[in-house]
Amino acid sequence: MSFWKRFRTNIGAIVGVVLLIGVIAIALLAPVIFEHGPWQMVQRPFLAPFAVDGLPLGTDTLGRDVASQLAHGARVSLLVGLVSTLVALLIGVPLGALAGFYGGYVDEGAMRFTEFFQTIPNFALAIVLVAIFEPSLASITLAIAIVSWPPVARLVRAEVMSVRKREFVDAATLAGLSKHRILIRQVLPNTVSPIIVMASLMVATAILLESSLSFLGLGDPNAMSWGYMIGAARTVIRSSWWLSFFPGVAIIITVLALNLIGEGLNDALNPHLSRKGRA
Amino acid sequence: MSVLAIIAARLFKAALTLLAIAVLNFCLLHAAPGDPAVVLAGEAGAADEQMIEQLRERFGLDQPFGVQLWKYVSGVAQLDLGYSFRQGAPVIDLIAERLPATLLLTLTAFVISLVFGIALGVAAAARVGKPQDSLLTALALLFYATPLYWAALMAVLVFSVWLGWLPGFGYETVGAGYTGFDRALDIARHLVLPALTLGLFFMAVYMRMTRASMLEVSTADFVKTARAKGLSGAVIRRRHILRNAILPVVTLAGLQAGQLIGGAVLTETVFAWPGIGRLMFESLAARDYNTILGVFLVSAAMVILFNIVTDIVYRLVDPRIGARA
Amino acid sequence: MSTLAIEHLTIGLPEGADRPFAVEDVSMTIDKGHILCVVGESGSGKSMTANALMGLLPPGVAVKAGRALFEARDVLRLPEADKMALRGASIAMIFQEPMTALNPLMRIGDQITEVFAAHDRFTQAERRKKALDLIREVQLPDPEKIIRAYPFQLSGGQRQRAMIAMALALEPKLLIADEPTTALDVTTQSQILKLILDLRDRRGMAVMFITHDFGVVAEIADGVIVMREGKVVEQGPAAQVLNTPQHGYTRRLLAAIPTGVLPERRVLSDSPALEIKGLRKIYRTGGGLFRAPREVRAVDDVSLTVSRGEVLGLVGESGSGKSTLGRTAVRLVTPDGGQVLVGGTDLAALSDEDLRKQRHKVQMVFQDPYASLNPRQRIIGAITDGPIARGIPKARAVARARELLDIVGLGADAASRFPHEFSGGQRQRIGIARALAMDPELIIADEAVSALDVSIQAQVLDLLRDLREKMDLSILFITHDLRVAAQLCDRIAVMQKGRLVEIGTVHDIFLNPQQDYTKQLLAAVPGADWDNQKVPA
Amino acid sequence: MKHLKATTFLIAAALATPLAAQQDGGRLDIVVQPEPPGLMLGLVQNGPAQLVAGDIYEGLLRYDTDLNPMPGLAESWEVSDDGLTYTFKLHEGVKWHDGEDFTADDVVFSAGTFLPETHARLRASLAYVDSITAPDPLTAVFKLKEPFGPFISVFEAATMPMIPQHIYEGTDFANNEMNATPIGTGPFKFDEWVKGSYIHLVKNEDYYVDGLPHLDEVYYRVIPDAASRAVAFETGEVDVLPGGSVENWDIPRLTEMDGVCSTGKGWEFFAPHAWMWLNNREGPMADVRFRQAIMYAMDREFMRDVVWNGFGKVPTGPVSSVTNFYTDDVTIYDHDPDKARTLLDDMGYDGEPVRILPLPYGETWQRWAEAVRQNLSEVGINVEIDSADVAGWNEKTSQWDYDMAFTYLYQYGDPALGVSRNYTADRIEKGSPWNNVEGYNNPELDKKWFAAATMTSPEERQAAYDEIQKEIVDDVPVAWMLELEYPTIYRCNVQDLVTTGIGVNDGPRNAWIEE
Repeated sequence: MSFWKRFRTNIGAIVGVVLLIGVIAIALLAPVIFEHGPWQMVQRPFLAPFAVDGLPLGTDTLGRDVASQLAHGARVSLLVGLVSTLVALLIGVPLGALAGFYGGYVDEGAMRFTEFFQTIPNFALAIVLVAIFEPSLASITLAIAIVSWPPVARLVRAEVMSVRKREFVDAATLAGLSKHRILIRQVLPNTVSPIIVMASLMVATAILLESSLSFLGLGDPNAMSWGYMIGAARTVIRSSWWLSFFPGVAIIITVLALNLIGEGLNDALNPHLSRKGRA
Repeated sequence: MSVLAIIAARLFKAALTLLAIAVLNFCLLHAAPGDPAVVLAGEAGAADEQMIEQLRERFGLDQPFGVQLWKYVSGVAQLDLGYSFRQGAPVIDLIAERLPATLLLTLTAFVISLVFGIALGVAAAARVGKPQDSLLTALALLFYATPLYWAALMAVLVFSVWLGWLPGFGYETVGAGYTGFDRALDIARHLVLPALTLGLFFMAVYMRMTRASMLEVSTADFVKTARAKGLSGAVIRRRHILRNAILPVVTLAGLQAGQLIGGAVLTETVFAWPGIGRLMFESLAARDYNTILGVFLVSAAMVILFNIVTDIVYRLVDPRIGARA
Repeated sequence: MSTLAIEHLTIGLPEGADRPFAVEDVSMTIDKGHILCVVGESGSGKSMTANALMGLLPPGVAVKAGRALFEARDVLRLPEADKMALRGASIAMIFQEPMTALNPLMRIGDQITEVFAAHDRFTQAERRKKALDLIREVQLPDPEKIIRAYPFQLSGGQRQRAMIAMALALEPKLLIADEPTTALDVTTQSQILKLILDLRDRRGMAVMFITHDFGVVAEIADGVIVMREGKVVEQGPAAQVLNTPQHGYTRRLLAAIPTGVLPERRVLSDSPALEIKGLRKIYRTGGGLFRAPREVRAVDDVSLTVSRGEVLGLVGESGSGKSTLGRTAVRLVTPDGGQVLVGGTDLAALSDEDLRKQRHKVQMVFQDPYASLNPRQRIIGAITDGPIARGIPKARAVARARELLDIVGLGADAASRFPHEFSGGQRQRIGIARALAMDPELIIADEAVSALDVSIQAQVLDLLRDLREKMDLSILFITHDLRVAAQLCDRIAVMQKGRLVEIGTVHDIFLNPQQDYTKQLLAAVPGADWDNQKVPA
Repeated sequence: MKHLKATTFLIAAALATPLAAQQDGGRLDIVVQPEPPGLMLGLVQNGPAQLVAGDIYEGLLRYDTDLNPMPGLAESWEVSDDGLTYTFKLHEGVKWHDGEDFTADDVVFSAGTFLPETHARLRASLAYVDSITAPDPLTAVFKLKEPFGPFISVFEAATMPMIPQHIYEGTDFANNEMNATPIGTGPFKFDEWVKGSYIHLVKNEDYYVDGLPHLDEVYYRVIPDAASRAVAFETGEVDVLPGGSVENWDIPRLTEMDGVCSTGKGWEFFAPHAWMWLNNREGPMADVRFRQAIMYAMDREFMRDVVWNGFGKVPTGPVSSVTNFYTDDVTIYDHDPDKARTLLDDMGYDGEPVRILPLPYGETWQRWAEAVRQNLSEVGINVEIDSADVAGWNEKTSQWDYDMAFTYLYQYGDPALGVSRNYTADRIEKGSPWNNVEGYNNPELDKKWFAAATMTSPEERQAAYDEIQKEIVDDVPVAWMLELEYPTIYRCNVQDLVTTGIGVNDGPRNAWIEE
């Protein structure tokens, strides 16, 4: 279909896809590429990049292989990003859909609830949640999901409201279909494109959030992640810049890739807007 | 409906929201493992049952949960945020002491990000498709993808340590005895790095938004009308496109106030900025419930304030809203 | 001497478009004080031509050949600065959508004086005075108030007048009007047309009037150019083109226009398909803690009956409540009072669950062919959803759907395709098939042909007429266009501001209207005096 | 005859350095981390509070780096031969910061009324006290019920700070408004506390030791981020980094800078001793072979070198090598993974996972836990790192919800004050993270601990503690990790900063800045 055609012509999106595939490949193949695990102390600490053969990115404060940490960190960052986005969608989509579709008190209630969550500074809430549930991949993922669903709910609500006004929904009502069926079969499929676009951007934001939490020492101590690496290395940033530099770059690349893909998807899925965007 | 009436209605709603936040967070925090009495006793260097019991009694932790909740919420309703036993001071005093720093930081970052974001967005949109546009867009994407704390670390490293241009942390030069303008200048110098790092991300957000919005509006019919009138490109951009394009950006900016204040926690930590974000983070580790709750309430109030302000700005810019309401 | 002479204009489309040229080898002249109507259906290139003159072509679209001489200069090849000076001063333009063509955030006065500022004329005080004069000239009420008003405070017609005031500000020699009345109600349209004629007479400017409506052409044109797919198919003086069209396409277009000629009377059955009794619907907007809500009586105590096999036309301008009535009749909107009796059942009184079971009795054909089909659902699904929900076995529903697709002229193989593969007219056929699949007692067609080009419109009307005969359909046909109503309906009901003004047979309404409002409506129909039945088919 | 422990110590401190070289004036910026919860030393005694309030409040005695008592508010003192009567002669002309006189009544109020209510650690020592009296305004007498060997070590400022009776008598101590503006007798007065930023102390012009203090003012700077603290020192914003204010990795870089000095002294009184609580109650840790295996599995030298950048000393047992009555005549646990594996095989360890709870005090401790996990996993022990913030750590350790938990504790110069509390069965009390958290129960050894505390002769005590150490080390109730060494980093022009066993805590008293 023309979706791929449009997506393919977007250089940024292609760059994003290539970068992301690279990151995913590294994440998947980490145990194959690196004989040492991310926690294994293999050499003197604070070795600079390329100082010793086989340690292209040097070693960290305990003499662990930074390259291996980076690769294993990709797994955690991507996993947290994906799962938390999924959970956020699971909260936000139904809530937004119900609010937008049924309107009235349902809408009022759902939107108050959403506003309420948007009023609490989200990062602060995430910190408190993680601290309370104690840092673990599960609690971090959940906390990120809890602070990121409100925009989803708002988006879905707005989309559903606009789709709901379209005449084919009236037609379905006249066909005697039940409200639920109309919402699920007729309305929701038409809100998928913007949700996909938003989801791709949310994965990026979630990766940033996870790294920020880890940086503050609220990461899962048993999971090597990029934020953990930066947090662990920030005290030695003066003497061993590479320890915080490489994970920082890894985050930037991944988040950038996801953003590029998100924009590409946006352009390709909403061609009407994209033409305006480039006009 | 007059602006005043709207503000009154919004404030009423805000009060309800804040009360709800008080209740929810109170429950949340009390679900947390870690007993403030134990922590405080622990910090004393030695603790025994007697001391912990004493502390619990003082904190009111020996009372049933419902009683504690009721006491807290009814206190909040009377603007009493409780007492921080760890800091030995009323929470409202602690926050009042720190709030100006946070307000200064977030407002400056907000203004910087909004002004520069919009300016750059306009500049990029005006040169759409040209190398300058690509450069600005790429920069925005880069800022957008850069972790806030990482940017902060790098900024301190470069501007404070290597170049020595700006102080890398703190709110003002301690004990320098500056007054009046000198003090303001001193604080301003300290403000530069934290406000810039905090603002950078949001600047990128607003820039992208402004650019997209400008391009969207520039295809509107009334822009064609303006061109048909013989207006020059610059006039059309300024008078017609920008004013309309800015509205969604203002809305977004208001909605993101919460994120901005959340981001202040990170910035305040890296830059030793004595604001409420740091107060919260430090209080969390001590399970200083009342202080955390107080910070939550005050920052939520700030978010609401930002929202109301953007709302009013919106009304001022867009004549349709006030009349319709 | 002609004001404007376009010679061999060719405009190229960007790569990947459905054809290489938007406009191909078009030539025309407009004389001072003349109105040239450029007529064509959508995609004919008529707007592109105008945009090229103004230098307002969208990106990627460019003039490939030809020239346009205006005041002895080729306006197509002027430097941008000269074009800018020309725009608004010597050549002015007004657009189709009065709702979006004005900047919503600027006062009307500022938008007018802006023209003077752009061309650096007059002092501030003079500009204001001129603006007031212009507002007066376009017959807007209360100029002092209008000058301070924002666009949203004006009605559609008022906005179009404001647009015209702006266009006239610097006394242009040429006014380009791109479908300026298409979005307006018929009575407003006739006023605006009259205004343009007036201004032309008073100022002696040349007008290039772009339209798709031959009625409008008959009303105002001195000369006519008919375009189709970027090419001129016919041009000449208005009387000549209208009355003795040479080209087949022009003839087809003219023939497709609904006429004031009335169909034969038919004998109607006595048993009602739909009875509406004392129907009421009030919309409340706003309201809150501190103020009372605003009430709009969308449907105000309306009673009417549609007999079995009858087509009842429901005619009114926007805001008359005709669509609300239609939606209330199928109970997409729940009325505040009154009854909707279909086959003896009061739809208005049913519970949600019971209603769902009775839904099939009344079906609807919608206005917007693009919004009325779910873009993510295959055609077969759209048609069979209802019958299957009613309990009809899937196989039977599918077979029936294919049959119906055949009947509406699409062919059974359309079933497995998606909506975007069909044109607007085809989609309306699908919509009709969908309604028929439910075996309804009544079909409500809500502006079902309004969004279609005139030739397509004619085809769909033919289909409906055909089905009415074959299937003995009862139809409530809602439209703003009296001419369309006249073609299909047995009786016509006229609504205004929520009330039923007049109801009667087509012949009664057209030949012997009782109410003033009905008379106004009839008088406002463009080209009412001109009868295309004289045109040889 | 009464044994005179020390008398004419009056000017000893002043004589330690040549008078001519000392210069008055100047300001010192010292990092304090984290921000203390309060400065009323009678109520709050955590490290940061001690650091700052140590300049405001004073005790009767001070202690040198060999833990010998020196004059503080008491200019001389006597201990009776039976070890039951301690008589203190107070300095003349001492005034509280608000101008009131300091008298023996204040001593009676502090040790007899105020501190027993608020100071849990001191309360244990005060249990031995029979009476406190003030025969005259300059004499205070402590009478004990039975001899208590380490009693002479409890008069340090943070252990028994002197509290102004005229302010606190008859009030609710914890909620007294004056807690916010502490009044002491020390060399510096409280001036201002900008929360989250700094605490400002100014010179006490009326200080009772002539010529002291030299400095005009002291700023304690609150900088929450370790990296920023290092930057602050580099850019000259602060002059002193007390031990533990920067991560160990930064120390070599900072000390290599021009004009920067460092010292490991000033921690002798505290002798911070780090270990992992091993929960003796349940799981594999209940088996002594498992606990020994842990000791053999860990390469503690390596951890010291890598995690602590070479600072500190690998301990031999519960008593720090700088604390009194230490011995190294015990079983030494070297890094021996094979031995560890053998022990694990012996006990039939089935791979049951154990959790490590690191101390949430910064990156070093986190890395330490990771290194331990790595070491233990190499001998086949399955380890997961648990995580908790300060509050969570307190909760988990005091509620015994852990398998292995890092901690460190001060020893206060004497095993009876700072060591036995972690090993005797009577100190197994839920709710506190500072007692016998591991649940070690050895009645035989308990008797020996109690006996050693009440002996009066130092030689007898040494013998008793030698025996205790030898026995307990074989039992491995906890895994001793490191005698922490926290170097104090400061600019070399700051003189006489660290002269006592509590280091910077009372350092500004004598410190001066060389132009």
